[in-house]
Amino acid sequence: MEFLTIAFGVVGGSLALYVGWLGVHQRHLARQLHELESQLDATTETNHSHSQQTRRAA
Amino acid sequence: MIPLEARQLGVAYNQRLVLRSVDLQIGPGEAVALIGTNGVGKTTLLHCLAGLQPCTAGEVRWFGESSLGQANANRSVGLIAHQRFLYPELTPRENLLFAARMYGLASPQKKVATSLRYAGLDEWQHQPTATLSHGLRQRLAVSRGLLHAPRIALFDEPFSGLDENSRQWMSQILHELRSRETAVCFTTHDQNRADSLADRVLEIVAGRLSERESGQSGPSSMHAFRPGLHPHNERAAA
Amino acid sequence: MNAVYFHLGQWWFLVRKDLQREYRSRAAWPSMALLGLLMLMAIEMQLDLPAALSRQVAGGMLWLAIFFGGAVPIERSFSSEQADGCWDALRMYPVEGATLYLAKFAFNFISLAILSCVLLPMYVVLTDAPLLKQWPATSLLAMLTCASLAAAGTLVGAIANSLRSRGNLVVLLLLPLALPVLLGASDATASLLRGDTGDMFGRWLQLLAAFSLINLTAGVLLFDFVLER
Amino acid sequence: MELQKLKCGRLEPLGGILFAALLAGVGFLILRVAPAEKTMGEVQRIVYVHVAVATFGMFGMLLAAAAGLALLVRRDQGWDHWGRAAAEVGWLCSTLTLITGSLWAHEAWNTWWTWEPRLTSSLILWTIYAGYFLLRSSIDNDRQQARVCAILAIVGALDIPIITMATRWFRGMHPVSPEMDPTMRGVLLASMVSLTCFFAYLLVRRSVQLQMGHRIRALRQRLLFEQGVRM
Repeated sequence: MEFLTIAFGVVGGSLALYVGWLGVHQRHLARQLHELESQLDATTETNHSHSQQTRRAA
Repeated sequence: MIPLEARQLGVAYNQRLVLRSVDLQIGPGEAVALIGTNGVGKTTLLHCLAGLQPCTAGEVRWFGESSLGQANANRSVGLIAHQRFLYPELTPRENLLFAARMYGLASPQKKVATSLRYAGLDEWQHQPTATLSHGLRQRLAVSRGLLHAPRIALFDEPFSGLDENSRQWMSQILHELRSRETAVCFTTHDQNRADSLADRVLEIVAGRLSERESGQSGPSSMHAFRPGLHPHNERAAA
Repeated sequence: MNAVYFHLGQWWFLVRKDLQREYRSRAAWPSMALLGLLMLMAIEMQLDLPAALSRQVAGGMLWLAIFFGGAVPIERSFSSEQADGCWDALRMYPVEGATLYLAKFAFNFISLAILSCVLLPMYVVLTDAPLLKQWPATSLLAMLTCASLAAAGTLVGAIANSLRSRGNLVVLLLLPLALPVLLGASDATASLLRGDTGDMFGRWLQLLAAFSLINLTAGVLLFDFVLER
Repeated sequence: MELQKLKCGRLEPLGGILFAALLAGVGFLILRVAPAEKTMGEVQRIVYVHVAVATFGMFGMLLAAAAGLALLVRRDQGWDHWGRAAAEVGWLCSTLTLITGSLWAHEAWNTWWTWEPRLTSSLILWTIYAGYFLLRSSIDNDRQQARVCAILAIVGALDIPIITMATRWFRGMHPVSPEMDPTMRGVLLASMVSLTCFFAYLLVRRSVQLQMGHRIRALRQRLLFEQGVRM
């Protein structure tokens, strides 16, 4: 019987490991994506106002 | 129809911006010189114009058609780059014959013979290219690049490392190309060489092209030689 | 019709250029033959099995030696183009990817054929296996194996060449793909040694022919994508 | 290939629960419902998982090749994520095939490895996957990496029929198709279907992740250009 436990343990364990890693990696990516999007809005923000000033100054 | 045109050309190498947005137009018979210190992206720009390297943003057009994945457009483009595009084991004559056959030129033997004579490589034509001197190899590379009479000619530092009469020969080549309505673009460090040979002289600074009237050989050539100062941090110093 | 002649001409001059360069620089073929010979000898030396068994095992080793020896010219046929930026020059010429692939295939096939001409007699000398008695069958087997290795090797060589990393990726990428070929060749050699060139031998030859045809078509169709940078 | 609209956040727990239940059900089927095989006894139960995992191992390479072909034809970078996700899940299954295969070999013929056709072809396929990911890691330019790996996947997939034939004739082994009574066949079918769906689900989630990674790199580049404009 212990053969089956080893076999199913290995298969189940590695699948669970992979699914777990997927979950963790997903959250990490989501956070990075969120950060970048807010950073990008900020820079386009400043660029926009920056170019307006130069237009007004010219 | 404009032979060579670049629209908002942008190139970024893994998070480093080399060219920001370059707009360039070269008409038939017009010669444009690109100057700029080392590593500012002159060679990258030339490779993009020649279609060797895909650009991250914007596009390159040859006679109005975009250069993306265009094999036959290569017949109209001639590139003479730092790398010689020559086979060291083959002799000059064999190198040119190979290029002529790849382009499928008519009567290749005759064309190669005249091209060799014109480049003054007659007595070296049967020895391996590896044994030729730097100047001779540069002449051979130029002859190979112009063998198929391209209508757009791109030169990367054509004058570097040449002796006096090779330089004369090079200038003569450029003049002849312009008389044959070829769009010429070459990069160089040498300011007065650029002024004497080109209609327009453009400088690459911080990834952008800025017009510079030819003949103004004043301060810019001086600070260009200040060792170690890269244009980016030059702004901080000025 | 003259378009075909044009492509054929281009193909021939590409092959001629490669052969000329190889003849003059003699960079790939000597080292390829030496590597193959060394592998073959190293294996023969340790095998003190009874004659029949050692022939069986050595049959497999012969093709392995041809594979590793053959990887040298396959890798060099592309890395030698990098020397003076000639790979970019080839991409600047109006040459079809398929022509370039078939030219490199021809060069690699010739190199592998030369290598097997060197290693097969040496194998017969070392194990006095009766291969040369049925030399038509042996040469057909050798030709098909070389064609398969060259077909897959040329595509993999071009892929490995377009990367910056200098490690010898060709062997690492080619061996998994070529394992069925090596399996087939060694099994066919074993049945050849047993003297029966019956159905099993014929089936292995069909498999090798199928492998080289598949890889040739894949190479011809996909080579343009390898050229793009 | 805008998959973000899938709103993976909401789908996550739903998918997870569904598949956990499905796998538990199949496990129950395999361990309890299926009759023990006459000669092999309990050990034979591993065959249900082994067959399912082996097929998806091979299927992964075919999917990667199909995605690669789509990438080359349509020049749309989105397909690269599908190709890579398929190859990754395929490699995982191929590894599991080898493990369960050698475990079974150890029980059935008490050697850790035999050159039995299916095991040999899985091993060869495993090395092709290894080559694929070696190639993935040695190119940094995204577009070239996608193109080159697509080509290797296609050549690898074309190799599969050759591999199966070669391994079958090798050593003259002729596959004996195990005669199974109906319940066993039913359980085999159930485990095949459910495991394939589970792997497909993993594949989709992994591909969505790769897409997010690609978007992050694109946003970083745009950020570079935006900051560049001001400098």
